[in-house]
Order: sequence, then structure tokens, then C-alpha cells
Amino acid sequence: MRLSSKTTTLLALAALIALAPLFFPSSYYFRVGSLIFVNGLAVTGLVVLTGYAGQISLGHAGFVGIGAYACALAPVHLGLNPIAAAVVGAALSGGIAWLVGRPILRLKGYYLAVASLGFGALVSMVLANEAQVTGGPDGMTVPDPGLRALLKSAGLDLSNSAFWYAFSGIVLVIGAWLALNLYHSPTGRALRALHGSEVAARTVGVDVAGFKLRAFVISAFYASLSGSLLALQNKFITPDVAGYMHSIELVTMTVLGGAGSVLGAICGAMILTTLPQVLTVFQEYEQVMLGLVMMLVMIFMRDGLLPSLSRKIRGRGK
Amino acid sequence: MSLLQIEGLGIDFGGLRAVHDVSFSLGAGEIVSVIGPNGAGKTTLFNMISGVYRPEHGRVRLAGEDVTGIEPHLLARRGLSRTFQNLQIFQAMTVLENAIAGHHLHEKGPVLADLLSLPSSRRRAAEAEASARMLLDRVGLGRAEAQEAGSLSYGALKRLEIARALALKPRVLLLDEPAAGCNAVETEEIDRLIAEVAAEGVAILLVEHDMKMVMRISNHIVVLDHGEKIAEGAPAKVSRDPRVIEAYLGPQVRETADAHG
Amino acid sequence: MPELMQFLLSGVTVGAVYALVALGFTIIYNASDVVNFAQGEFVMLGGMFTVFAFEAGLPLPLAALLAIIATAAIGVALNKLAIEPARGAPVVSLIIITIGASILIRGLTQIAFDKQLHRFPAFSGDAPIQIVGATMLPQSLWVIAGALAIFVGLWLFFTRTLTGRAVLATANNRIAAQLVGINTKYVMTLSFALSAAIGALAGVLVTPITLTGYDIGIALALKGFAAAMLGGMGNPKGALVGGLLLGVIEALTAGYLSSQYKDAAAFVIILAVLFAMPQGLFGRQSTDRV
Amino acid sequence: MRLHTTTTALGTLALVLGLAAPAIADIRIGATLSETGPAAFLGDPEAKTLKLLVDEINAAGGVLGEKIELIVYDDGGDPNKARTFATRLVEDDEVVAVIGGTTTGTSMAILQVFEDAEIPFISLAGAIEIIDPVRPYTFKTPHTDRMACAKIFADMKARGLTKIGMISGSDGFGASMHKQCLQIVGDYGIEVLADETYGPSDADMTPQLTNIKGKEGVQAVLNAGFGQGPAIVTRNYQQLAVGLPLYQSHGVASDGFIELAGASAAEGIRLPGTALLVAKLLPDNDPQRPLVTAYKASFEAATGKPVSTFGGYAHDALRILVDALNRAGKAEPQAIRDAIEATSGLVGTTGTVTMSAENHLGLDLSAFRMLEIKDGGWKLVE
Repeated sequence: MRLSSKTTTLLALAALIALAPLFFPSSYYFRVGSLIFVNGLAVTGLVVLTGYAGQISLGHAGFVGIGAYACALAPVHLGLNPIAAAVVGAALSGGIAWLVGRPILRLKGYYLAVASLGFGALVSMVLANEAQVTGGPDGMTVPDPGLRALLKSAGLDLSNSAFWYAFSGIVLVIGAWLALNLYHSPTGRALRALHGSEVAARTVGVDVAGFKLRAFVISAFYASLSGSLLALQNKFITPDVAGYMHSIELVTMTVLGGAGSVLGAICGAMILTTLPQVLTVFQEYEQVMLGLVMMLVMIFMRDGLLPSLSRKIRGRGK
Repeated sequence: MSLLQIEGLGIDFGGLRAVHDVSFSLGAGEIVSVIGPNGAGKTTLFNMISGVYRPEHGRVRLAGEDVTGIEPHLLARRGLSRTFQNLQIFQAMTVLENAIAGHHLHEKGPVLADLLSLPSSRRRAAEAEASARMLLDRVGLGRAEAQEAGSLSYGALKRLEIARALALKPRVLLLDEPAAGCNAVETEEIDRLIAEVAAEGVAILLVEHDMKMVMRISNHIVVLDHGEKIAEGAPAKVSRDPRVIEAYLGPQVRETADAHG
Repeated sequence: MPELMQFLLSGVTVGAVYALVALGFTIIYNASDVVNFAQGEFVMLGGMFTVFAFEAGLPLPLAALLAIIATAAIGVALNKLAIEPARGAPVVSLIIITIGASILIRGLTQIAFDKQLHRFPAFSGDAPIQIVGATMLPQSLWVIAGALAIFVGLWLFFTRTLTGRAVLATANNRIAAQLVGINTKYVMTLSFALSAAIGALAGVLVTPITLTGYDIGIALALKGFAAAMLGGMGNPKGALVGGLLLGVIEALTAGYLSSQYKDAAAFVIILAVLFAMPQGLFGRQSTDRV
Repeated sequence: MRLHTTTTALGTLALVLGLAAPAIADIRIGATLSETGPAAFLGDPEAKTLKLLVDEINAAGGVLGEKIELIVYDDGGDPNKARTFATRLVEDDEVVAVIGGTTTGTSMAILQVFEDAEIPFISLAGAIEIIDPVRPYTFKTPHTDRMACAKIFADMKARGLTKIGMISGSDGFGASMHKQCLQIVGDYGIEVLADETYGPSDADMTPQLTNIKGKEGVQAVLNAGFGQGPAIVTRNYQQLAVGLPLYQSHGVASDGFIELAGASAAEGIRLPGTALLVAKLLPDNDPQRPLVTAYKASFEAATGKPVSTFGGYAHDALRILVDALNRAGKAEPQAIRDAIEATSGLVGTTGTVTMSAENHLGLDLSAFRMLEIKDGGWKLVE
């Protein structure tokens, strides 16, 4: 039986997440792994927005921030469990995306970039300025959702890092599954169609504004959940997660790995998350190396790392 | 009653009169061609009828309903479909997916069902795929279905666009130079395809430079020059009209003015 | 009233800084449709080179001139090494290439120089000028004059010179430009050199006011980019008006509403303008050609 | 095929990461500092100081007969990155103690890692929340921002200044100090009539200062901030001829500040600082004098840059640690922690440190010195 590319991708991803710990020399690698998954989740959302629908956002860290602070604030003010708070955060992010998406997505190219950037900046400013509520730039603590304790009582005692590795890994696989489903679905086709030619998509009946908005809302959900996961495992959160630099980082991961493919973008997340850890060898040359890597990949592999590489491999096979 | 009715349609671009006061109508199963020298305003007229541009003057009626300035995707729901002079293919998608994309209105459903890949979503997609395969066979692209659209020849892309437009099961079909860039054999195939579609009762509005083809298949011809209708009628009548001959043969220098129709 | 005047003077000073950065974006954008996110680093380099040449004992004008030339050379290198090989890449790839370049330049600067803040003396002293009960530093006049001069220069360049029109033609249709004999490679090189030089000049002018350091480019590029988009990317008039408007909005918000939310007010207005005018205040209207 | 490639890539990556970790030997001390990013102003001298002092210690034979191996990571001021480096220091590098957390945000984000791993951690950030409530393994060296506020307000009160305006940076440092100052300002009978902020990269603060100046009854102005902001505030202050006493925070306590603001604009500014800035002015019998003079000399010789208070924080953290190591007699985290808590009468750049189970800072206000800028240099206010 020939497996569909969707199943192959999912199996590869799941196997990678499950088997990688066999090679981990210390539990620090669980931490790096779970960060990769957290970023990978946000980036999967950006694949829907940028890779499928062709829309740029330089403000998605705003949604990451909303998701993160929901987990910090809702338990304190609403008495919710942090996991429920993550769902509330995602709903809030989706709602805000739905509200701001309509006007923002009318813009194109760099104008869309600056408008989304403005949105992200507004969110991070509110988080930094409303110190009474959010603790300001110094940040605030996030309560423990008690999941680990629950597992322990069920007889499965994982270390903190290992637990969050597994938890974010599972969330990522689910996220990737949904995004891959979407790719081959009527909605995914409509998104890719409007990416290819907006005017042609219109003439075959695609409500371009509506579908862009759907992609925007979906990607906001992903970003928000990524923020929640980050807040839950760090147990402490600052407005930096909502900042411009984080938005740029997410877009870079997406495009570097290959915006058109879920697995590619997750690879991008892996590279950009581990790179600073590897580059510590270079000490003060860390930034120089990071800049060089970004430039070289984009110059020589403009479709992103994974699509370019797999094309090369396939090309050799022929 | 005519299916598509154009009444005094007009638009200006930066003070320049692009199309002015053009009227005609189109009935089910009819093939009407719009001809005229380059820069006469043919594509602009198409863009207004199909909702890409919002007309400044006049009305467009579809089966009696006023649809002037309505967004293209809403026109598509009402059964108006089109192709483009300079191809608007979804380059990064396969040939088959392009044809499926044409079934958007039939296959779309709740986004949640698509995310979860529910049976309802898969069924919709499968139906669209089956219909798309049939359409590709009809335009002779059945074998190319797995190829990336960007890799097809120009003529094949023209046919793919027609297949995509037909996927909507339109009542009115606007074809903008469907035979441009095609060789004689391909032109003949397209010729036959158009006639077939019209025979099924679809009203076809055609912009075409291949005069032989136009004369052969049109029921009715509308001639534009400088954005205005200068003649209208049966092919035989129009081809003898001195104003038409002047527009075409006289000041041919004007053709360099604008590459677009 | 003196308060309002003070707010306006502050706004115009800051706005002129933004405008100087925004103007730097226009040439490269016009020649290649690339928004160069490393533009802020050109401004930083202009300031840093001048600081270190000045501290090494060169007279200030000479130090500034050297800084501008050196930065222009870096601009040319950026084009040759990164932008030219990436020709035809999609917008978001180009964004990432230029962001990568900005990280690279920052990294090299912190190694070559240091991570401290620096400034050099204002050109005409620090004695405040009194204007209707409000005050302004002479250096602000230099910055404003610099922004105006570059604006006029760019406007003349794009409308009155053959080279300037060649730049616009290249952006419009590269192949066509080549067909009519424009050396598009030369045009691109020239654009990057000019943009970098304008950025460096901006750095020289603003350093006595804003100070300089290896990482000031990020914030400047962000505000300059926002200003350029507010005015309409590619249009020198848009860059100037967008920059000044942004500065004045910030100063008035800080003065009358809340200094906490002055940046927020600026972004809200940018969003509002873009919703009403998707191409910015003076941007080119574009129609889908199908 | 694809699966195989990716697994190989991951394996290679793990190998590279593994190789990056140093071989096991010596006494391993870790640090995560903001050498780059918005707090580089603080983190850079901190990192340089640690490297410099560790080299000096090792050259002199090390501690407990062993060399110190220092592992410094640059978190760029990003709390998330800092958290990862903290985990790495604990899990992978297996250090016995950690210095760092340049900012309050990074310190708060990482302290739980060390509490969980039971490894002593000495923060270099200002906020009181780091050590209040006391956590067993968390210590810090800088005065709290609250102490800086107290020092300033006490000086204001002594001069009869009771109505003030505040202008604070909106970055972590400024916001934190602003918050803590407002918490205690009432205790000194001082009222904040105007409260303004500015962004960390703003170029002009005249609108905010105009509002403060225009406020009826303001007698003095306090600027909480670090980086370029205070220098620009100071210059704008002179430009507007506000003419009221101006106080800056310990965030600008370095010679660089006077240079950036200009000697004439900075004239008369008061700020709480450490002995480090006024090494030459200290009386000969001052216990801090030999120490700060030596540190200042070696830092300036090695880097060519003037010392700053922040480098001093790192200096003190390392001294506390080395002192604790010597007293503990073994390089084990638990023993080191206990020894740090028992630190008593240790002279550092910030003052004399005496810790206890209830006090993981161990400094009092007397160690803070009120300085005034005079003729482009520092002067002690008595």
C-alpha cells in the first residue's frame, strides 16, 4: 500500500518526536525539544496563513502574547484551570483576529506587513504598560495546571522537562495533522487558489476576503496555543513573547524551513530554536552566524530548506 | 428573455475614457463575440461585466437581476464565469487541483469539517475531483492531471482555464482570447469545445483576435473602438461595415498605444 | 500655547529623524521593490563610524564624510552579495534576507566597535534657540534641514535626472528597462549606494540628539518603515510627510494624552490611514491588470 | 527517505550540542547574562567582569586548589532564552552555582529552575521580588530598586523637596523602579504630582518634561531609567531650563553617563551610586577603598572602558561565591548555598554583605552613597 504524503509526514513527525529522546544525553534536550514544538505550533499556523494563503504577518507574536497571558491572568481573575485558560485565550485570539483581520487583510504585501506589525506592537505595548494587571515588563508567574501531578497519581512520573516535551509534542502532532488535513481540503484549495491568483480565485467563486480571514483566525489560534504552552512550561511570562522580534523569529522559521510545507516549517522552527544553542560555541560571533545563516538559506534555497533539499534529492533520483 | 444584458456600461481611468456607453445582450446558447483593435476596451469591458472593475456608468443584468459592481465571487454563485487574456492559473497547484478549484462553490463547506477531515469534507472533495477529471478529459488534459500547472504549454493552460471556468456549470461564460497562442489544431479543438458548450445552453461572450474563428462560430458580433461600440450584428453584416474596416485597417499605428485590449 | 509649540517642535525634531530614515527606504524600494530592513543599520553605521573616526582624532566633517563613504560601500556590498543573487525571490524571502543582513551588520559592529552608547558634539553647540516661548536645540535644525535637503534632492533625482528615471523604469519593468538600454545592474548598485549614504548621513545628523550604539538600528528602522508606509512607500514626499506626521502625533499624544501610549497612538493612526487608503497617503494606486 | 535524512540530521545536531558541552573538570560556575539586546548596557560589563575575575583567580591558583571554569551564555535579555540556558547550565553543564539574570524579567523566569535543581543562584537584577519572599537557593547582589528609591527620597526630604515629578523609562528597569518608588514614596511625605514615561529608544522627551515643568508646585524631578533615555532626559532638561533639582537612578551610575549627557547638562544631578564610582574620593580608611580601586583598575586596563555599577554587581556575586566556596570547603551546591547564606561582613563594590536565612541580599542603605555630578565628575553628598 502506498501511503499518502500526509500520513508519511505525520508518521515521520511522530516517530521523530517519540524516538529523539533515545539520543538525549541530558534532560536539557527535552527543554530544547519542547521549545521546538512550541515554536513549531505557531509556525504551523503561519504555514496556513503564509504558505497556503500567501499573506504576510509581522505581528503574530501578538497572538502568542494573548495566549500566554491568558494562562497567567485567567486563573487569577476567573479562577480557571490554566488549561481551560489556554482555550479561552485561543478563543480570544481568534475573536480578535476575526475583528482586526477584515480591515488588515485588505492590504497587500508590505502594507499588510506594516499593519500586522502595528497590531503586534499594540498588543505588546498593552502588556508592557498595564503593569497593574500584567506585571509590566518584569512579567508575571503562571500557575501550574497540575497535569504532571495528575499523571503522577496515575502512575506515570515524568520529569518536568520530559513532561512538557511529551505534552507539546502531542499538541504539535495534532496541530500538524489539522494543518495537513486543511491542505488537501476544499478550504485549503481555496486558500492556495487565492495565493496563486486572487482574481481567478474570485471568478471561481472564492470569497477571497472571507477565506483570508479564515486563514488569519486559524493561524491566530495556533499562535495563541503556542503562547499558552510556552507560558505553562516556563511558569513565568514577560511581554517579550508578544514583541516584534518574536514575530520576526516566527516568520523567519516558517520561511527558512519552507512556508509551503508543514514539515518544512517545523524544520525551520527546529533550526532557529537550536541554532542559538549551537552557536554559543562561537561566543560573540553568534549574531554574525545567525545573520549569515538566514541570508544564505534564503539566497540559495528560496523555497526554504526542506522543499529545496527534497527537490534536489528527487532531482538526483530521476 | 436575454440572459446577460449590458446597458450603457462605461468607465474612466484617470480621466481617460476607457469604455463608454456600451450596450448589448446575450441569450442562452448564443455565442457573442466582442472584437476591436488593441486598446479598444474589450478586456476592460470584460472586467466590468465580471465584477473585477466597478463600472462608473450603466448596468449589468444577469437573468434580469441587476448585478452591476457585484463582487466576482458573488457573480460566480449566480452562474457567471470567465477566463483571462493573460493567464490566471494557480501555478503552484497541479492541473487536477486547478480543475477542482473551479468546483469551489460545489465543494466548499464548514472550515471545521475540513480541518478535521470529516467524511462530509472528504465526500465533497471527492465529488469535485471526479467531476474535475471528467472536465480535464473533455479538454484533453486528462493525462496531465498530476503535473504542476506551471509546467504546461500555453495552449494547454488556455484549455485548463476553460475547464476551470466550466467547473462552475455557468449560465454565462466569458472567454478572453481563448485561442491566443494556440496552433491551428489547438484552435480548432477550442473552437469545437465552445460550440459544444453553447449547444448545452450556456451563453458565451467571446473576445478573440482570430477573425476566422470569430466569423465561424459567432451568432452575433459587437465591435468596439476607442471604448465605444461602433457596430453590432451578424458576422456577415459586421465584416462588411465600413466603420469596422476603417477601425481595423485604417490607423493601425494606434495599436502600439496599449498592449492590452 | 508655549506647551503646544514645545510639543510641535519636539514632534518635528523626532519626525525629521523618522523622515530621514524613511527617505533612505525609498530609493532601494523604487529600484527593486525591496524594503530594506537593514536601513536602520546604515543609520547606525553612519553614527558609529563617525564616532570612532572622530575619537581617533579626525575633524568631525572629515569623519562624517568617511562614515558616509564607508557605509555606501557596505550598501553596495549588500546588493552584490545578497540582493542580486536573490533576484526574483518572493517578498517574504527578501524581508528575511535583509533582516538577516541587519543582524549580521549588528553582530559585526559590536565586535568591531563595542556595545556602549556614543555621541559626538552637536554641530553648532547646545545653546537652545527660543521660539515663541518654546525651545529647540540647534542640532534639530540640522536634522530638519537635512531631511528637507534629501527630500528635495531625491525629488529632483527622480523627476529631473535621466538616472533617476532609469531607477523608476527599472522598478517598473526590468526587462523593458534593459531593452531600452538601461544598465539595470548599475542602477541597483547606485540605488544601494545612495540609500546607504542617505542612511549614514541621517546617522551623522541625528547622533548628537539620539545617541548611537550598535543596536539602535532596529527601533529606527521600525519607525522609519512605519513612516514610509504611512506616507506611501517609494514616494519621497510620502516619506517626509509620513515621518513628520508620526513624530508630531507621538509628541502631541505624549503631551496631551499619555506618554505611555504615544507609540500606540502612532500605530493606531497608521492602521486607520491604511484602512482608508491602502496605499498610504501618497502611494501609487495600483489596479489589477487581468 | 525523508525520515531517514531528518533522523540523521537530528543525531548530528545532538552530537554537535554534546560536543559543545565542556569536559568534566574543575569547579564549574555558570552564568546567563544579557550580553546583547536591550539590556546589553548592563550585561556586557557583567560578562566582562566575570571573565576577567575568573582569569585572575585561576592565575592566582584557583579556589580550593582547583581552577574555576566559567560558562557564560548570552540570553539577549529574552527570558525564554534565559530559561533554556538555565536548564542547560543545570542539566547539561552540571554547574555548582549560577550567576546572572541581568534583568528582573530573566531572573524571575529562571529562578525556579535553580530552586527545583537545588543549585545556588545569585541574580544581578534590581527588583525586590527576586528575594522577597526568600527562596532557599536564590540570592542577589544589587541593591533593590526600592532601596534606591528610599535613598533618593531620603535625600529629597532632607532638602525639603516634597512635591516631585517622575519620568520613567517604559523598559523593565524603568518600570520596575517606577513601581517600587510609588510604593514607598508616601513614607517620606513626598507627593508625585506628575508621572510621565518614555520609550527606551525615544529621541526626545521635551513633551513629557514640559508637562512636568508646567505642573504647579513641582520641586524636583526623578528620572528612573537606564541606557540612552536618562542622557536624553538630562539634555532636554537643560534645553527647557527646568531649573529644578534632578535626580537620576543608580541605572546611570557610570562615567559614560556624564559623557553622553554632557558635563554642563549633568551638572548638579544627584543619584544613588556605589563606592565604585568614587573610588578616589573615599577616605583612606574606608573598607571598600582598596577593593573598588583594584577592580576599577583591572577592569579599565582589560577592557579600555570605564567601570559601571553593573560590572560591580557581577564582581560582588563572584566574590560572594568564592568566599562561600572557601568556607564550604567543597564544591557542592548544597554546601555552597549554606555558605552563601552565612556570608558575613564581606566587602563588595556595593557595600558590606551580611546574609541570613531571612535576608538573601544582605545590604543596607548605608552602602548606597548619594552622589552629585560636579564639574564633569562625581562628588559625595554628605
